[in-house]
Amino acid sequence: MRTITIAPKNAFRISVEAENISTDKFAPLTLSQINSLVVWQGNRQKTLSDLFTVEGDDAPATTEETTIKLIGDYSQVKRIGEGMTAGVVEVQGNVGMHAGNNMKGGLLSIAGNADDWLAREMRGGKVIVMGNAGNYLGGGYRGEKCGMRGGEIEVRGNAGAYLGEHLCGGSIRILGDAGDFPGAANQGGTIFIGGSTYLPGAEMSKGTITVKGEAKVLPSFLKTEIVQVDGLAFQKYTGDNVDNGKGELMVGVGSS
Amino acid sequence: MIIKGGIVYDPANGIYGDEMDLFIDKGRMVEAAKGEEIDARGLLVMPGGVDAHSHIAGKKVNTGRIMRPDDARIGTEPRTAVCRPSTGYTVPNCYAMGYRYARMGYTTAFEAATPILEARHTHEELEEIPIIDKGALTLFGNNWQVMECVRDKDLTKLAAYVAWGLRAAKGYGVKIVNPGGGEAWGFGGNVKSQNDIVPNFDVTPAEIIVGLAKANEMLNLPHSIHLHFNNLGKPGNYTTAIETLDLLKDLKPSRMRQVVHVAHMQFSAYGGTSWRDFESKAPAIADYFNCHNHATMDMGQLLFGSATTMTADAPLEYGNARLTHNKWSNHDIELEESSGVVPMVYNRKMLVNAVQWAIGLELALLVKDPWKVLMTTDHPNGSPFVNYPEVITLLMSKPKRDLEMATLHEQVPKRTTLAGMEREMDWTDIAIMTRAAPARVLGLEDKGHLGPGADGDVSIYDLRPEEVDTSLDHVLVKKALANAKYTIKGGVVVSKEGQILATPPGRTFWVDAAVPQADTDRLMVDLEEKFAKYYSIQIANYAVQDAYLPHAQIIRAGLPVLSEVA
Amino acid sequence: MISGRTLAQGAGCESKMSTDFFKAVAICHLSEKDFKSLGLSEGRNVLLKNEFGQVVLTAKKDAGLPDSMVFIPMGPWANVLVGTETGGCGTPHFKGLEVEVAATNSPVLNIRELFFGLGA
Amino acid sequence: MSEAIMIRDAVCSFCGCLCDDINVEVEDGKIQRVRHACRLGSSKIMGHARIQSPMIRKNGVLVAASFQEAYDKAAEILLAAAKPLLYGWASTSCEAAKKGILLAEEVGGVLDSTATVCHGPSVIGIEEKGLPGATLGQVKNRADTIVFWGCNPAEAHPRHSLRYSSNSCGKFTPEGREGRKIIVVDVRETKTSKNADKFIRICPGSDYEVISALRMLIAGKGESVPDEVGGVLKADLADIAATLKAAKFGAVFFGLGITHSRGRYKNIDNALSLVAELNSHSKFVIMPMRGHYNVGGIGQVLAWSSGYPMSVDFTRGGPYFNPGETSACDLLARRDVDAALIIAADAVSNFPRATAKALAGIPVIQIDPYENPTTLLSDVVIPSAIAGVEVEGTAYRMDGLALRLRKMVDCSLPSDEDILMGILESVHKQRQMTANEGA
Repeated sequence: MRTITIAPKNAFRISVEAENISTDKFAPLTLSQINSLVVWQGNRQKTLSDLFTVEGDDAPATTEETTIKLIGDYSQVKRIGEGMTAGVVEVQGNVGMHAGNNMKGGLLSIAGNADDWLAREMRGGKVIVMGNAGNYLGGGYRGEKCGMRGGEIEVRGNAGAYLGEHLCGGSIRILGDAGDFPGAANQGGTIFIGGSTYLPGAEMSKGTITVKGEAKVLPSFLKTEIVQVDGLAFQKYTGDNVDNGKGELMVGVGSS
Repeated sequence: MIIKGGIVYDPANGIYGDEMDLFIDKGRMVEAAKGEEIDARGLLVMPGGVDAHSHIAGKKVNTGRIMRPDDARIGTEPRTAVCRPSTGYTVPNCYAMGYRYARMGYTTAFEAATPILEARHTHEELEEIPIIDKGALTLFGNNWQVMECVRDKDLTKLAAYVAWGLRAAKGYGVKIVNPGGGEAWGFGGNVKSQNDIVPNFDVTPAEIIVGLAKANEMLNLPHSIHLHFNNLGKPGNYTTAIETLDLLKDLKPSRMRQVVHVAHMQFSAYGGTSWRDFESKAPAIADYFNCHNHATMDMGQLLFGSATTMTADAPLEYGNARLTHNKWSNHDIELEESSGVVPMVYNRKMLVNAVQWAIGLELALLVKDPWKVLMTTDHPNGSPFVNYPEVITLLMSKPKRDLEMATLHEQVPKRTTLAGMEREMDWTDIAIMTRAAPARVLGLEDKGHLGPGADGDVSIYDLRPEEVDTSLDHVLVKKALANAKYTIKGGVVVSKEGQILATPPGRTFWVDAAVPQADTDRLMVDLEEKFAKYYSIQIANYAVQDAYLPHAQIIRAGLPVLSEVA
Repeated sequence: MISGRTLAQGAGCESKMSTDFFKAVAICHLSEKDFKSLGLSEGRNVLLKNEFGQVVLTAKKDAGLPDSMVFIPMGPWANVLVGTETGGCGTPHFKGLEVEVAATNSPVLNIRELFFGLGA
Repeated sequence: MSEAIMIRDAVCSFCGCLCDDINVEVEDGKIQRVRHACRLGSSKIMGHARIQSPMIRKNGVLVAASFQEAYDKAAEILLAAAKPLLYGWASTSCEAAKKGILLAEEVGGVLDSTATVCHGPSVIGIEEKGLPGATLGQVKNRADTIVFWGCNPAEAHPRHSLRYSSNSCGKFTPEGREGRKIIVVDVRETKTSKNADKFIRICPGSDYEVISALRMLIAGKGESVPDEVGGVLKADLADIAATLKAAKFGAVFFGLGITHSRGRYKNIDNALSLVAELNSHSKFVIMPMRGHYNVGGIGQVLAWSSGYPMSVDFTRGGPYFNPGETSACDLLARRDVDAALIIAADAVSNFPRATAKALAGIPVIQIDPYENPTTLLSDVVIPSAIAGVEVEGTAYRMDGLALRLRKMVDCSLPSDEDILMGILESVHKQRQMTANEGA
């Protein structure tokens, strides 16, 4: 197992785009090659070593055997772990936008909070956030028909608005509250929200959304039966009937 | 400039693969010249490509961009010392259009559909497309003034209006799209045949088409009417196509060219009564073209993958959107037209798409005379224009077609005749379909050939026609066609091996047709009333100002011939 | 709280430093009932407060407003009460904000006073 | 005294209506009288107090400078920035926009328009569903049913109703207002709602639910719709649904009431679906009521230049677009820009207070004819001639129609286009100098 540890040299005022911080990119490279990978800060093209210290084993390894540890504040660093297929990226603090973009495998774990667009268009692998996640968690790009297609996301805190927009597969589990419109246009993914939310499942055609807390439900959902899951009572709805959707929405009983 | 030792295909001048030197001076082909030498020894040399039907500029195209950021992100190329940034695949930004045409060896492309009212926008975009020469066809088929003239059988007033409209739009020719259907769409309807009455206007699509064709010939316009049939895109529509063509067979062209050019024939060569029993009627259409000489067509080839459909046929687009449950933009233009935009993905395993793919190829291969068939994909309706090398290699290689066929829905051989087709086109056929014929069909005298006086637009490919087996080496051929070794535009090397070296602005062609003042005077009475009562802008602000065409190339037509006729 | 365009705001938006613009925009519309229950009279001011800021505006009766809703012409005074959050789509919430409203004797700040300390 | 000249059929450059029937009387190089324009247009064309000279801030105070000094200082600021924001563009010509995009590419900046604080959500909605629209004349000639949703044209677009919508007359609408049904949906009564046949008051932030309920009713699936949605009785919604379905030609105009409220682009997304579905029953179109006269134009120019209509990030050379990330308010709120050029817009007034505050911490270049709160915290101020009054150019109406703006009077100040070219040339010059020093 090869572990590479990265830390920012300074705090970033202007955000940094670092899609090269990924297990796939690091795996075949020596440390000095990793040091010279390109990152961008605004319109300035820089190398990784301009902005970060890089330490760890020098010898290349397979992607599966590569672990990247990110120490310090990455809340202004975007696109970490983009497209990774295996291995582990471990963020010990907060992470910026678009972490785990188009991720296909491996593990991305974030000890702090994640900014917007975490795991956009994810296809596989696993993402765990100990803190909160921003908007568009597991969403798609603007104008696309498909967001996340596979894999697993777990957020221990709260999530922002539009989580799982255009979800086409995979599962998202939020232990806290979720912002407005979770699972909009869901086409087959699974969402669990431990807390409360607002207008879940707008225009969903397939898939399941479970809300343990309270949820304002759209007038285009059809109330069906009360079901028991793990000893808890849920009101079941089907919808979104504006599009003759066949999605399932379950909301903890006791809410509106 | 001297282009040395190329194997030249210039069918308009009877040159079919001769080894020769070419000379360019002051942007034009000449008999002899000095200067920069380009080594083209043994390489394929043709005139710069000409695209006679492509949606490259205007409201529709920009609507496609605005509703498709998902498409824009696909083709992102950063700015360079020479180039502005590129984006998009089916709906590229203006810069990408110029660069991508030039890389393929194309130097001219015509926007296929512009309403007069929105022509200012079209010219803003055309001017922003670098390198290539351009023009825009003007929509007349659902125009109130046109329908009223046709209803009143006032042909001279109609001709005066066409001339006025072309001048107002700085347009090149007469485009007709689903005549009458666009007006009916103003209240959500359509016409079902060329003989239906257009609601509120008491004319039929057939009368509109014939009227505009006659006006077109009265005005001696360089291009013929350019027609998108009624019922386009619907099963069984081949009868509409043949019956409509038959309406025009006895008309005399005013120039040595067709009387009607049929846009994207593939979409109007459908048999069957529904999508279930949908089948190719390409043989019947090809038969008609083989037996008649008044019509030309462009293929409108469909390729698998992503496309963005955009057309003035708005009811068709509404149907597309409902059928595919996709995003839908519509845009009606007061007193003139309607239009729509719907993204599309064509799938080789979908029988309908696979049959459509085959129909385009059948048409091109079954029509015997390549001068009658232009190679297009109706960009970006059938596929984006960057895929022309795919279409060309499909036409040139039976093995390639067989490879493709093997991946399609298994019913394709039963619903089309493509499987049995042995014909493989040669470089002469291709040079005609992509250069000589589009120029002749459009009436562009200085395009599509390499004779003295022609524009100095030349494409040179890294292919040795005397060595390469275009049937077996289709992979190699496709690659070479995608990035010309040299593209020369007006005597300047604009692209070399895929790299853009220079971005001179292209010209915009438009046609100024003179008509008797008395006809215009009669016309203005009608128009002033229309602007006072119905248009949402003043007549003073209607016509495209000269400021929008800093590189205009005006082609004169009209009056002298009118008086001869009289 | 709702903010939006008005004729007077539009007519003045190219002379923002003028008193006309101040008069047109530094105002707060309230329903007749709210106006009365806050003990207001013409020319009196109200203090509006929420998590993002506070601003004093001249109170104005508006028969078209439902109770518990205030309307402020769009512009710098209304924007004191608007937060930076855009929900990930670029546009802040200029409408539908919760604010506390109370009558006040404090003066309405003019445009220079409003931005005092913000400038370079 | 020279003789008065009458300029006829000029285009008004105030709001997205772009009324093109304005007559202006000019005498002694000054505009004396404006005819046909509304109060907003007249006010703009008659003019206001102007910034007289370029200014550069020195020791905290703006002092007069030459144009060249201002261009050089602006170029210096932009070149020093790793991520400059070039914001505004709604109240200037497309010709200026083209130069602005070139400048943004050249300095590797982010270009955003005021759409980001008005119809930005509409753009995102259109990216989801497309826009079934029409030119305004189509509405004038055909519409028998018009819905104004969350907009108040009587105050924001005063001549809209007479020229294009509720009160206009056309070929199939000779009776004008008498022959039309007008529905207004809003959270409060407005001057527009007073002209309506039916006013539907909804609870703030409930647009999405109300539209979903309407979609259900229109599709004949009304049984499951609750008795009240968003403060509106089901019976009233059913009534509206029936009216919409019975229309021969319907038009929906929507404004900031729907884009600025909870749900934002999802509200538009849903309204676009509603209109698409209505077309299975009757002809229907929908269009945003664009505020600034050319906010549509910058969107068009940016789309054909970069592929995207707003919020375009050129920092890495290839355009990148993602409102919420590359949009002006977010970049400022996150302190993720280090310089700003504000042109033809007053960002300080129109952004949330805390967002505006971020501008105080970075160098700001202002290009504008008028002094406004943005001037108060600018480091370089460059006064410009007014497009559509003092300079020709192109603007796009709210329905996407391009019109040619006229020049009515002379102005000694340079146009926005000239100023941007001046800055661009200075950028090239300073780059060249740096390169020479390096060599």
